[in-house]
Amino acid sequence: MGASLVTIDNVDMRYGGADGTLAVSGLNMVVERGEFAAVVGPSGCGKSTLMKLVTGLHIPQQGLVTVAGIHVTKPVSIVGMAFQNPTMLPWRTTLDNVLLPLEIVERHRRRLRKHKKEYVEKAEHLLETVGLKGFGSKYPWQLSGGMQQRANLCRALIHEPELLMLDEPFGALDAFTREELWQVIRDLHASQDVTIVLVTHDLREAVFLADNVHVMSARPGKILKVHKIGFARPRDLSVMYEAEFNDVVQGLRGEIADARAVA
Amino acid sequence: MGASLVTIDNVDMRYGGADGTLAVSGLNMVVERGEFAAVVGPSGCGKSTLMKLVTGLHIPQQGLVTVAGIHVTKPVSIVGMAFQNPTMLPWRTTLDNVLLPLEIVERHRRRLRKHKKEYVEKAEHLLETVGLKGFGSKYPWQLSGGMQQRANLCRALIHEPELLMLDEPFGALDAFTREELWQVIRDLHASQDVTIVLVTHDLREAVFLADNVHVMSARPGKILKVHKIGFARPRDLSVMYEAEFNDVVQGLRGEIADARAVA
Amino acid sequence: LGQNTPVRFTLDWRIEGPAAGFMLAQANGHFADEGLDVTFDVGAGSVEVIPRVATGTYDMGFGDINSLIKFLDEDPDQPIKAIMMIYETPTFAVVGRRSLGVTEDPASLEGKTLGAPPPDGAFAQWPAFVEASGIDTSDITIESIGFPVREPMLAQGDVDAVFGFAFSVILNLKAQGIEDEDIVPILMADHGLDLYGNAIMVNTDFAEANPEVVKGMLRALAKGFADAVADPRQGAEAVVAANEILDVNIELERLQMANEMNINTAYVQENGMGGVDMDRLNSAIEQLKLSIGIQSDISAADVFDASYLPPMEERMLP
Amino acid sequence: MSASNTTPAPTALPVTPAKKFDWLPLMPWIYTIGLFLIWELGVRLSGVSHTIMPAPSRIFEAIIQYWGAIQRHSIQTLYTTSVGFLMAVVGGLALGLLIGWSRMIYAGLYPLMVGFNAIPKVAVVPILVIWFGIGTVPAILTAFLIAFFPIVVNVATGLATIEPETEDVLRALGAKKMDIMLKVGIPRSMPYFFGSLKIAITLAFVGSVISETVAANSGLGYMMSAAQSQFNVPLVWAGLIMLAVEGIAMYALMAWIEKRTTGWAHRSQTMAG
Amino acid sequence: MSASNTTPAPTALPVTPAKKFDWLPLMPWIYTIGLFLIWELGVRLSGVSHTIMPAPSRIFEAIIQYWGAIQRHSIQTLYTTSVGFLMAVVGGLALGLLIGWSRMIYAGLYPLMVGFNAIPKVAVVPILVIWFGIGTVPAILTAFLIAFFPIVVNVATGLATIEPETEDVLRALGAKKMDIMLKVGIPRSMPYFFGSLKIAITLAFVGSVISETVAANSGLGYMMSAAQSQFNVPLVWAGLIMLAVEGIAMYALMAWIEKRTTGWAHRSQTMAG
Ligand SMILES: Nc1ncnc2c1ncn2[C@@H]1O[C@H](COP(=O)(O)OP(=O)(O)OP(=O)(O)O)[C@@H](O)[C@H]1O
Ligand SMILES: Nc1ncnc2c1ncn2[C@@H]1O[C@H](COP(=O)(O)OP(=O)(O)OP(=O)(O)O)[C@@H](O)[C@H]1O
Ligand SMILES: [Mg+2]
Ligand SMILES: [Mg+2]
Repeated sequence: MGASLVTIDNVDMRYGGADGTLAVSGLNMVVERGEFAAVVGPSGCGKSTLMKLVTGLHIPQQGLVTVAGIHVTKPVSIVGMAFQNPTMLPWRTTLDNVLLPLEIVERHRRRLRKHKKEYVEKAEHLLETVGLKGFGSKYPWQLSGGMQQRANLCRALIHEPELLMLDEPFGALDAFTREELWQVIRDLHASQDVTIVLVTHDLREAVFLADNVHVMSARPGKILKVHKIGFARPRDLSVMYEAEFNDVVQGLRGEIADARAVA
Repeated sequence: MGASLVTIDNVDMRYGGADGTLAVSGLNMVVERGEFAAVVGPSGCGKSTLMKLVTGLHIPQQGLVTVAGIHVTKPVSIVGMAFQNPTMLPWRTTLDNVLLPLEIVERHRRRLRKHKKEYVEKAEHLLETVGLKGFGSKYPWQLSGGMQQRANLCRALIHEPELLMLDEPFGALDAFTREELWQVIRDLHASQDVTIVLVTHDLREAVFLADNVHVMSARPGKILKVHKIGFARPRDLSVMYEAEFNDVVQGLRGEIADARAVA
Repeated sequence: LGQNTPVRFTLDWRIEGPAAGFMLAQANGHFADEGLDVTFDVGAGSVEVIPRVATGTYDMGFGDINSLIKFLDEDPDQPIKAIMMIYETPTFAVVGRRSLGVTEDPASLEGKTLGAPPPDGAFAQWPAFVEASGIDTSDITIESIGFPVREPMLAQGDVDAVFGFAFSVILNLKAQGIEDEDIVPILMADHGLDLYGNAIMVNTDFAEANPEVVKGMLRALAKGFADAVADPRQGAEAVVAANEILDVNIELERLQMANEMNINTAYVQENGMGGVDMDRLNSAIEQLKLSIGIQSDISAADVFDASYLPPMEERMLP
Repeated sequence: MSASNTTPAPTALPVTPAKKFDWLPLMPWIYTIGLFLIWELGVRLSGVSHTIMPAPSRIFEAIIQYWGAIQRHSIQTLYTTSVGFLMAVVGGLALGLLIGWSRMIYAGLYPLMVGFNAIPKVAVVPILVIWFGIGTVPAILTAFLIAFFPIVVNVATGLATIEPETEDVLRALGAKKMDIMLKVGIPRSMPYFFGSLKIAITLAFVGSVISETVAANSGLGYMMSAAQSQFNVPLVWAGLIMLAVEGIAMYALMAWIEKRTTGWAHRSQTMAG
Repeated sequence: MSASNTTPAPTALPVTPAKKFDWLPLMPWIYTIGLFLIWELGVRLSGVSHTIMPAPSRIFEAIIQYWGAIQRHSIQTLYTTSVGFLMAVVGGLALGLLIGWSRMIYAGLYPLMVGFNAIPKVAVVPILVIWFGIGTVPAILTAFLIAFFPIVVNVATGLATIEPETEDVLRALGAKKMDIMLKVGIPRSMPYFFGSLKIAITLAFVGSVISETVAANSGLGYMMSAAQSQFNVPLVWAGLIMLAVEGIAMYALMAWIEKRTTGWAHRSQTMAG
């Protein structure tokens, strides 16, 4: 096993009892420590389910999920997760929502009271990075959809988790904001010892950011193929204008088309 | 005025009292009857606000919104709206959620009791069109994010409204599902006498579908420019591989980059 | 039988031993003989009866005449009058425990703590009793305690004596396990307080419209109470038949005490039950001016109407 | 590189936890029996007189001894309570919706209702008796009067806390306020409504018993006050136990309906888990 | 083609509706005065005696006449009620959280509590009096015992209906159940909690008055039962009115706290609009 941080071994996950929806079946996946993995696949194929399996929010009926070598039987505490729906707590301001993980995660909560100011500054800096400067005092329901999504991303990052699970974190953003955030995530991955799993529908996003792109089949989802993305890091946005980049993207496109057809 | 279905005239909209967020300012827009208008702009610029102004969910503090020649002072009943967040009612199955507009809109509610079966068939057909066959009996919280968004779209279409307002209806979908739905919407627009306003972050989507693409500035939002898209209808997906198509998209890209910079 | 005139009658309390007269009038067919179909509803105290009858919700009732005097003093226009006295002597009493230093002498109450339910009829007479017996109230403490805790608190020694009707307090104290010898009733009537007790009352509008019905009622009731005096055990059984959770022997004891102390008194033996001495009633009103603050110049005739009573020989108790 | 190219993970144990015995349905019994045991012991050890607080064994004796009367009175109370409760459900729902409907009605009526409900209903019973005589009617009305308020409050709170996003779905269709009430307001406030039913049913019992105490020839309230004036304390407690049993039975019914109706709202795994 | 290329729309009237008079703050007064007027008229026209149902004018006379006593007793009742209510808030919240905490406790304790609350508290007061003597303590305890249950039910309902999506946010961080309770459970159930406070405060008043009726030398319950036995019906009603006024005052306080605390939940425009 060595350095693999996440392993999913032959997992079946069915929602709602014996005759419920079989979301994923025979799912296998390995993410090495420090890797940037992207997961792509058709809508409803089980990507979010995969994310929740890894974080331990769901426990599979069959098969084994391990994170950092430990069999996942309850939520694991080393992850930061950005959910697909930005589920901000409506009774907290955006800033307080972003600070939430610090109140929970053992390592930070002890320091929080004393170093409150420092942490608030950090959160405000993070909000600024995603273009939400000055919105910390607003409630989440006073933000636009894309702004909520960005706050959601901040919440996943604030406590500097070892494993970052991002479920379509840029879906509601315009192309430019999105590209800016790609760079933020890229730099984060480069500068820190963090493992990232990213679910996305944007193949260019997947190829630009990831080391490996996992292609999922239609429901019940399993990994059909894993593409190793070879572009040298650090990658610049200009890499996307290279012909090779487009070839990889087109290759993936074709595969997803097949995946959909198969199902 | 002639055939313009929607006019927005010099509208200011501020949320939450005098010192709240000014979302749009000096907003002007005209949508002709039967037109397909797309609205693009940076995240948080006021696109959703614009949509809610047109449907009468918000009443502007300043300026005038008219729909079908009537000054909008309360929600108008001729629209179908797909909200950015698919706010499905959790106590209704997906099918019942889709049928909801029929229980409200005058024209249908009278017929509903008698022609229930016919309407249910129609809803099921619609669900099938968006790839949700067999999910009608599930509750919305049993669907994936993308599936909810597709159900949300069905709900906006079911009562065949004159004016269709779509707020990022395809954001959570993979490229293929998305392209399929583009074609669905395109055909709908071609075959019926419907006016469509589409908010999107996907410029290719905007150019492929729309007659006019309205580019909004950063917050407080106003329309910076309106692009007339000249491609002949009916448009095929292959139009996207034409050089001219890419030129238009790149042009728009540049403009949005400017719009962001200006703000 | 279906032709019988319906009469709605409200009792003062639940059906217990002292109500044997009503039950026997029913059980022995005295009402039926008068062509009456009487329904008895239980009451929530001998005061509550008065508004029930005054408003016409009930045609007749069994309630406290002292409260009726107060009621008519407040509003003389109310259509209600007493027409037949049942408790010729009320057993208003202060009941204490010998072990707590209370004796038959009212003066032994000085310095003691007395428990008093505010709605209690005996407590209402306290000022008149103080006046009549001449005790010094300066270091008497009066604690307001409800009926459900009256006897338990006395049994526990939280208070030294309580106000109430002698027979009910005595029996309840026995039920609490207090020895007979330890129970000391100080009857107010024995110390200068000369009042009447519960009487049959009628809604005067009803009486004017149905004088014969009212007369028939009183005849039947006189027979019923005579039956209860003659055969208390039958009376107790009739009561238990109506209220099956009771114990016949206890109700018998209760009935006998009521007969002895309230109903079949010396005066009644002589003059028959049901009537009043109007002078005595007037002097009672004088005493009430002190105790419950009668203000107007209400007189016995405003309260009691003897015209519906059967002749005296039909009212004699065995 | 294909997905099958995984390093062999620790042997894939199927996660089938040994089926544990399900204690849950037994819990009500365990708690109840536990309570009775502690009670029995407490009474025996402290030597409290049974005229103050009888031991459960003594109460059960009384239940057996007076079973005929207890049964009859229990059924009467169950009947008046159920009718009053049903009226409270209908009336409370209607009034709650009315209050939720208009801010003017809310502002005007709410304080009055709060004021009315701060008044002990026992003060109202004599008036009811004057209007309706004693017996079933005042008991039903008292049950109704005491039970409707929690329903009103919770339905009104449910309506007031609807998420505007959900409302907008209907508003955008040009829905009338009535439609929004019916399609969103009522379903959304159902969890609140069912919460309130649990409060209301217990209060309905209290109401009918209070009324029976003051004005009735039957019912547990009547029986208990009759027993009380006899200082038959074990019988009083037998009545109280019967009341509790009836209350629990009605609660179980409510809980069952709630489960079937508002399953969509009860999806939390952590809470009550 | 630029955006300014719009066909001239109908003259752009600024939408500034003529500022209408705000009736809202007046509504409670209008309703209250209306009620009193109807009451007064009803009594006068029907000619009901003031010993049965006094007219408001008569009640106000009594309030003025006995103001000294009324004031003293009102303060006593307000005091016992407030203390009992505060205990109920703390206890109810704690018990509600406990019940929300574990399905086992829920299953075991809930039915018992329902059973206990179906018992009229007036049956419990004598026991309290025997244990604690008469006066303030049993009044406070009765207020507490009667008022805590709605709080428990609503807090537990609030916890049970948390959206799992919200919970997952914390669960994904490896939060302990306690954390979820504190960070999601409690805030999420606050709207329910405040709803229940409105019910609880009225019940607390009922509780302390009942206890004062049975065993106290002061308080509105004592005053009313003393007045009742004197046929001073206007004074009884004066006591009831004072109770209502105190209830409304406490309600206003609750509503104010609610508004400040759970504004996030009260965003609906349609409802109560
Ligand atoms: N309910 C609200 N209360 C207060 N402010 C709001 C509210 N809704 C939106 N806003 C503010 O109005 C501005 C415009 O929001 P809007 O939702 O229209 O943006 P948008 O263009 O749809 O953005 P996105 O692409 O992210 O969905 C934002 O700054 C937002 O903070
Ligand atoms: N809570 C649930 N209860 C029952 N079924 C569920 C639940 N959540 C998801 N599913 C089902 O599981 C399948 C996979 O869902 P999942 O959310 O993992 O898809 P996804 O790949 O994330 O899709 P998308 O791209 O649309 O977000 C879907 O068919 C969905 O209906
Ligand atoms: Mg998903
Ligand atoms: Mg938006």
